[in-house]
Amino acid sequence: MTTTKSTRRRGAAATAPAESAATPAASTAPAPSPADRRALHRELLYSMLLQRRFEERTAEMYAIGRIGGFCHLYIGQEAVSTGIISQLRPDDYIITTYRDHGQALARGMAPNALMAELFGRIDGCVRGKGGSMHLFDKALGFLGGHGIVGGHIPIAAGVGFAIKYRGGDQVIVCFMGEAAVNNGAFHEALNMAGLWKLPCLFVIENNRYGMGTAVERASAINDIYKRGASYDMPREMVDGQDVFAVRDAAGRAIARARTESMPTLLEIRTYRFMGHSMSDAVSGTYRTKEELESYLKRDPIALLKSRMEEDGDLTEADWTTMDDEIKAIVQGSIDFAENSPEPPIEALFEDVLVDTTSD
Amino acid sequence: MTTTKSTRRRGAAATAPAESAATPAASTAPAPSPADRRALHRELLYSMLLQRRFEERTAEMYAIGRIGGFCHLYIGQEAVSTGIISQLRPDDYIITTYRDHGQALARGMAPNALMAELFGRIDGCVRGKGGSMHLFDKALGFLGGHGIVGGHIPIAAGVGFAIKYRGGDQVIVCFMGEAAVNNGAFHEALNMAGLWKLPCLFVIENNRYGMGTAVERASAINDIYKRGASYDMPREMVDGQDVFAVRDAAGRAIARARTESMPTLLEIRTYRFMGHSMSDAVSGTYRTKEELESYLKRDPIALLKSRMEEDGDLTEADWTTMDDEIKAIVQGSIDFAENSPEPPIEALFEDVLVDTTSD
Amino acid sequence: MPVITYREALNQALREEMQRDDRVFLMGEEVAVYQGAYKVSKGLLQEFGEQRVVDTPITELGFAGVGVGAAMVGLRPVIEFMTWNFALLAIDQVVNAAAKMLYMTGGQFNMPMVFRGPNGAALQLAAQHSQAWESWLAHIPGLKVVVPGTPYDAKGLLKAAIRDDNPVCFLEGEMLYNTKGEVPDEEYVIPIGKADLKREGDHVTLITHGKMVLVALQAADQLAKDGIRCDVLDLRTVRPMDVDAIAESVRKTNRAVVVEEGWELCGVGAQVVDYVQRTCFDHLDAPVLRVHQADVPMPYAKNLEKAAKPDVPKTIAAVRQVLYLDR
Amino acid sequence: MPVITYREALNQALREEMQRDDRVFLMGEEVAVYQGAYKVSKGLLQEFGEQRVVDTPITELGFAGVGVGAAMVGLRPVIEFMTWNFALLAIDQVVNAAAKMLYMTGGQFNMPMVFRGPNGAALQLAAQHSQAWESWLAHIPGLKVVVPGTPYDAKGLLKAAIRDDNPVCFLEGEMLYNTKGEVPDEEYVIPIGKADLKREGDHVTLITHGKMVLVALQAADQLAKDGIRCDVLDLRTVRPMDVDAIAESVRKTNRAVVVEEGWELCGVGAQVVDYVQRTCFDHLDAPVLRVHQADVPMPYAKNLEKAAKPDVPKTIAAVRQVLYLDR
Ligand SMILES: Cc1ncc(C[n+]2csc(CCOP(=O)(O)OP(=O)(O)O)c2C)c(N)n1
Ligand SMILES: Cc1ncc(C[n+]2csc(CCOP(=O)(O)OP(=O)(O)O)c2C)c(N)n1
Ligand SMILES: [Mg+2]
Ligand SMILES: [Mg+2]
Repeated sequence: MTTTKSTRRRGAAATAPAESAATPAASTAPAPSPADRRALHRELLYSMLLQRRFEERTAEMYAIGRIGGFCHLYIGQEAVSTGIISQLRPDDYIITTYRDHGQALARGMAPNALMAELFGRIDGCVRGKGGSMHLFDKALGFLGGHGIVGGHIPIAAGVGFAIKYRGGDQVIVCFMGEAAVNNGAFHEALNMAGLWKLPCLFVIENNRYGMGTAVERASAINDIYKRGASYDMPREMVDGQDVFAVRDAAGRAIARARTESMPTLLEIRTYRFMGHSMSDAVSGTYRTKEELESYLKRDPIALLKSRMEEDGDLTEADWTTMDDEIKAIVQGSIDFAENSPEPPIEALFEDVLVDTTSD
Repeated sequence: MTTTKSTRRRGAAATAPAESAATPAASTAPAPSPADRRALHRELLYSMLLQRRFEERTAEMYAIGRIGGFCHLYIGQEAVSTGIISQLRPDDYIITTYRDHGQALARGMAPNALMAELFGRIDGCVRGKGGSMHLFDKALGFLGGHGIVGGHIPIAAGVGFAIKYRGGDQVIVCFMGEAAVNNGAFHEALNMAGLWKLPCLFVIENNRYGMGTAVERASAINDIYKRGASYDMPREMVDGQDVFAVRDAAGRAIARARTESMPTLLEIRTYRFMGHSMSDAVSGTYRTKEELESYLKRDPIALLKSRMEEDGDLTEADWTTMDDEIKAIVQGSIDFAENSPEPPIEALFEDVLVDTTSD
Repeated sequence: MPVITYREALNQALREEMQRDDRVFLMGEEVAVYQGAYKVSKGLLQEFGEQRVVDTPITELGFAGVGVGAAMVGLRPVIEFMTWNFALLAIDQVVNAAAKMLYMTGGQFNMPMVFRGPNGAALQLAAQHSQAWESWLAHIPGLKVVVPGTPYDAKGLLKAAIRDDNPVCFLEGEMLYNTKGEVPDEEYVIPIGKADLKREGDHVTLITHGKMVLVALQAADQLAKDGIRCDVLDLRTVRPMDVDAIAESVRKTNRAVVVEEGWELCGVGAQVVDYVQRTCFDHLDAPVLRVHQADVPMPYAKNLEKAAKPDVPKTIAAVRQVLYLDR
Repeated sequence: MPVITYREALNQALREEMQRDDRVFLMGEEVAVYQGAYKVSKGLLQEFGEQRVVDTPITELGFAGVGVGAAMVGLRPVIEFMTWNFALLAIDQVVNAAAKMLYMTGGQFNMPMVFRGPNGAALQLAAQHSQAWESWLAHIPGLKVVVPGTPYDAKGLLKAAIRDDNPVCFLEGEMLYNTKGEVPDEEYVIPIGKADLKREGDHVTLITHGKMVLVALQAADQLAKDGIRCDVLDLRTVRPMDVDAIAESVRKTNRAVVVEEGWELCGVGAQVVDYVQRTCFDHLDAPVLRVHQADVPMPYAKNLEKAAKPDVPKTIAAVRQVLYLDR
């Protein structure tokens, strides 16, 4: 049974909320040893590239009907998941939306379990019950995978509440799209998190569009991070194509949450390179080819790759080795998923209720 | 049929939002002629005193069982209703909460119809169907009387939308308690009003408590008007015991709405002199007698009365005459309500659906 | 007669009613620039402009309330929920504002508005995106609840819903949008509250609505091969429900099966059973049986989803059972 | 045995379970400083502190979600809705998060939490504050829905609900809080899902739950004076429903009347009728009748409200009708 400690500082005087980065903050990464740096940067690159290659194949598998339902790709936003999650401890928590492949992989979900889930097979991370939008992994503190826009934000506050209730120093990161901030659930959750000083990091992945609606057609203000002011919450805008900028901002916010139980609102400016979901054209109705192309120039993986090349941390051979390794892993996940059986029909009636109590 | 004019300036460049009154704005009423001033001030006094006397008798009638259900008194806040509503045109709209007697009277609802409604009689403003929380009067543009905290705020935005849709220059005033601002409905509505520049005046009657919860235990920030910044909306804090201060701020906001279709958020600091509803003690559990007494010193009616006395606009005899007249009207409303029949039983099944169409 | 899709039929209804009455406007997520998440509003922004075809932020509660406010002062909003799944967030406005406004105001403010969008499961959208809400909505006095199953009904009933001075919940089907049927060129309006006997038979009555109309008709086709003749009664509206039509058919066939998309407990089917046993007690030769979704949240896996959904084989099995052909 | 109120019984259950397990906490509007809008949580703040008895802003959607999050990581939240009327704002969290979490996560995350508060009409609270929601909640797989009618059941079932590892919706009655009954000093827990035969008779079965248990018992008392003997079956839980107990009683009496507080269409009563006609088809001597709220939003005027509510005379009339004593 959990022991309750009264370490929640409800109503405690807040440290003055910071508002920073009227223009996206540039990277201020400290200088580690070259070997450490190299190892770290390779790790970041690996994480991002795994997401990219995994989703490229996901799109293929969708096209041939192996994957069904809604499927939202993360391609273009990988620096956000990797930058944030690389700063977490294993016992921290993550919660996100239906656009969840990237964060799941960045957190270490097995590609096999993920692909099998997309295929709707019994070895999927949730036994084929959830599909693309509902990835969960309890062992990783990966709390989903939610399909109702805004719905997971109060849940994140609840996890923050529980952390404080138990007197722990874990942190919960809540990823959301920029369109979710207009929803009442965002407001109610952030007000409570600000009021009760919960150890939450709210990450807005501002990829400019909620489906076909540009941010300025949905939000009364364009600098979304400024909404943190209403919740007495430190807030910051960050360049989401620069994994180092993301990492830095995440580091500051996570430290604040861990040591001061202070929530933070990060607006991370990024872009999705694909359509909203598989049925949405990459450009056309609501965004131009030119706009897309201008953003493609700031591919987060390409940016990191050239930075590493400049630093002498990555040769073309290194790259190819890593890429081949990842591609093999992804192919392996497809093979694994193909061979995983469909759930048995009895599973239909499983997991509706448990028959346990706290006795 | 309504003619649609395209005067909505969606996405039009907003005038720079003003944030004012870090301390409540004092009155800056211009100087009219003494006779005009006297007439206006008597009107304001009359309006406020009618609300006060009406509700004092309402409390009595509740105590002897003539009125049932929930009943929320407005006593102490009369400068807000009167100050705002005295600036409206007859074709403007008002919408409010369950704490609605004050605004209804200030808008000119007949005391007879109001008291009969509280009594649940057929001559009530809504035929005995609504009671205290659901006062409506279509002819006065009085759109209720709503019982779900926050629920009426999007409805107000909808009225603003309709005004703009029709190309009119009316204004909708939406009254709410300070506890409603934490609700998702507030956020969603204000974002749309700010985004679409709707002619809405959102009036927060900050009486310090939502039931037994003090504002600082419910809202992450104490200066609630600052939330307007998230919605690109001019915002102001106002002394709610000073009817002139309220009138001035209302005048500015209404002009902005009427001529520029610009919404405003006003936080009006006031206090309720009675309990939350009839079952709630005036002080005790959540607020002290001392606090109450300190606020009672700033009774909005007493403040206006002494101002008028100072100005030589009101003698003791004038006051007594006015008070007697009002008391007689209120007594008349009680007699009227007593004599009004209960609704016929057939009324139970009336007003569920209409059988008309637009043909 | 022209054959068009259910989607086109809805689009025509919206276009015609917006042409007819400039108080009618369409509001919701992605209805304008994107041309509708399911393209039901295709071309309307271009024809009617951004004032009358309005994209909203993702604020179901908020824009449902905007619709209520606009209706209070005389406009005739059509509020689109991208799907009815998301309408749970707005249900307070539907129930506590729209459905009760006329009553609470003693008849002063009617609510000439429509809430519409796709309802129920599509394909592999999993638990949060695959729910049929007509049973909930039918529970609420003050609403009308329309659930058309064919392009013809969709058009005629949407026009009726937009002209109705009451709040109408209009439930479409993502899986129906591409289905085709005959729709006349001439204007027509179908009265709300009237069931439609889609097929005549005398052995058993299939009572159904919405997406399940097609399932029931297919089941009836197959049963006909075994000489079993079904009345297929399409309710079309589940509030009010056409009790007379139900009773008339069951008194003829003496047996009934109710087929619905949603869950069992307190479903529309339960209400139909209640009406049937009250009005046809002495006529019934067998208990009324029901076909519905399995009593579980919708799973993602294709095979489980199929097993969860009501379908033709399950309907046939129920019919054979009420005929005591199988046990 | 001590005689205490329903309110005290609930208070005892909360206190005992909070003492027993420090993962249990109570959260909602006015539960702490104000001691509960209806004083159900009286004294709990003083005993357990502000960490475990938590006042929230007026954010039903938000704090219901906070409960879901806390439950995901192992706490056992008791979320109080000041009334279930306001829970409409939170219903997305109840349905789309709490009820589906176990399923969507393939069994990884159970939801050991309770949503509780008063349900249904009190006195003259009018349309927006007088609604009974058990029929909606019973529709949803993944929930348990408990509706106790007596102090004894309230205490034993709330303790069971708090210990249950599933999301339980617990519906109380403002009009019940002051009612009294025997509650033993010793600890006891009542299993969720079991109906209770509150009175035995052999002429007719009254099937009911929640606030209507008292109404049914009073009706049975009065009917007894005319020699009419009723089984009064209190469902206590409407999801899952105790179908066996229903069938057993109706097979004995051959007649049934269902009494419920809420609206007719797709109500709990409709579901009971469905079960009865399926399980007791050959035993029924009359159609099952239902007593429920008039199909209108609740009016304020005292006389109209009384006319709208199900009550003893309406119940007696229905019983006499199924006995063919009146027509
Ligand atoms: C409450 C709700 N309304 C609508 C939808 C449909 N929908 C799914 S994603 C989406 C856009 C969300 O945009 P954003 O929050 O910016 O996230 P992104 O997809 O860009 O990652 C919409 C409208 C939904 N899932 N939930
Ligand atoms: C959604 C909802 N939750 C809870 C309630 C119960 N309730 C009624 S009034 C009230 C307090 C509101 O406070 P505030 O907004 O400050 O207005 P005031 O009563 O002070 O005028 C509460 C909690 C309600 N009516 N609606
Ligand atoms: Mg986005
Ligand atoms: Mg207040």
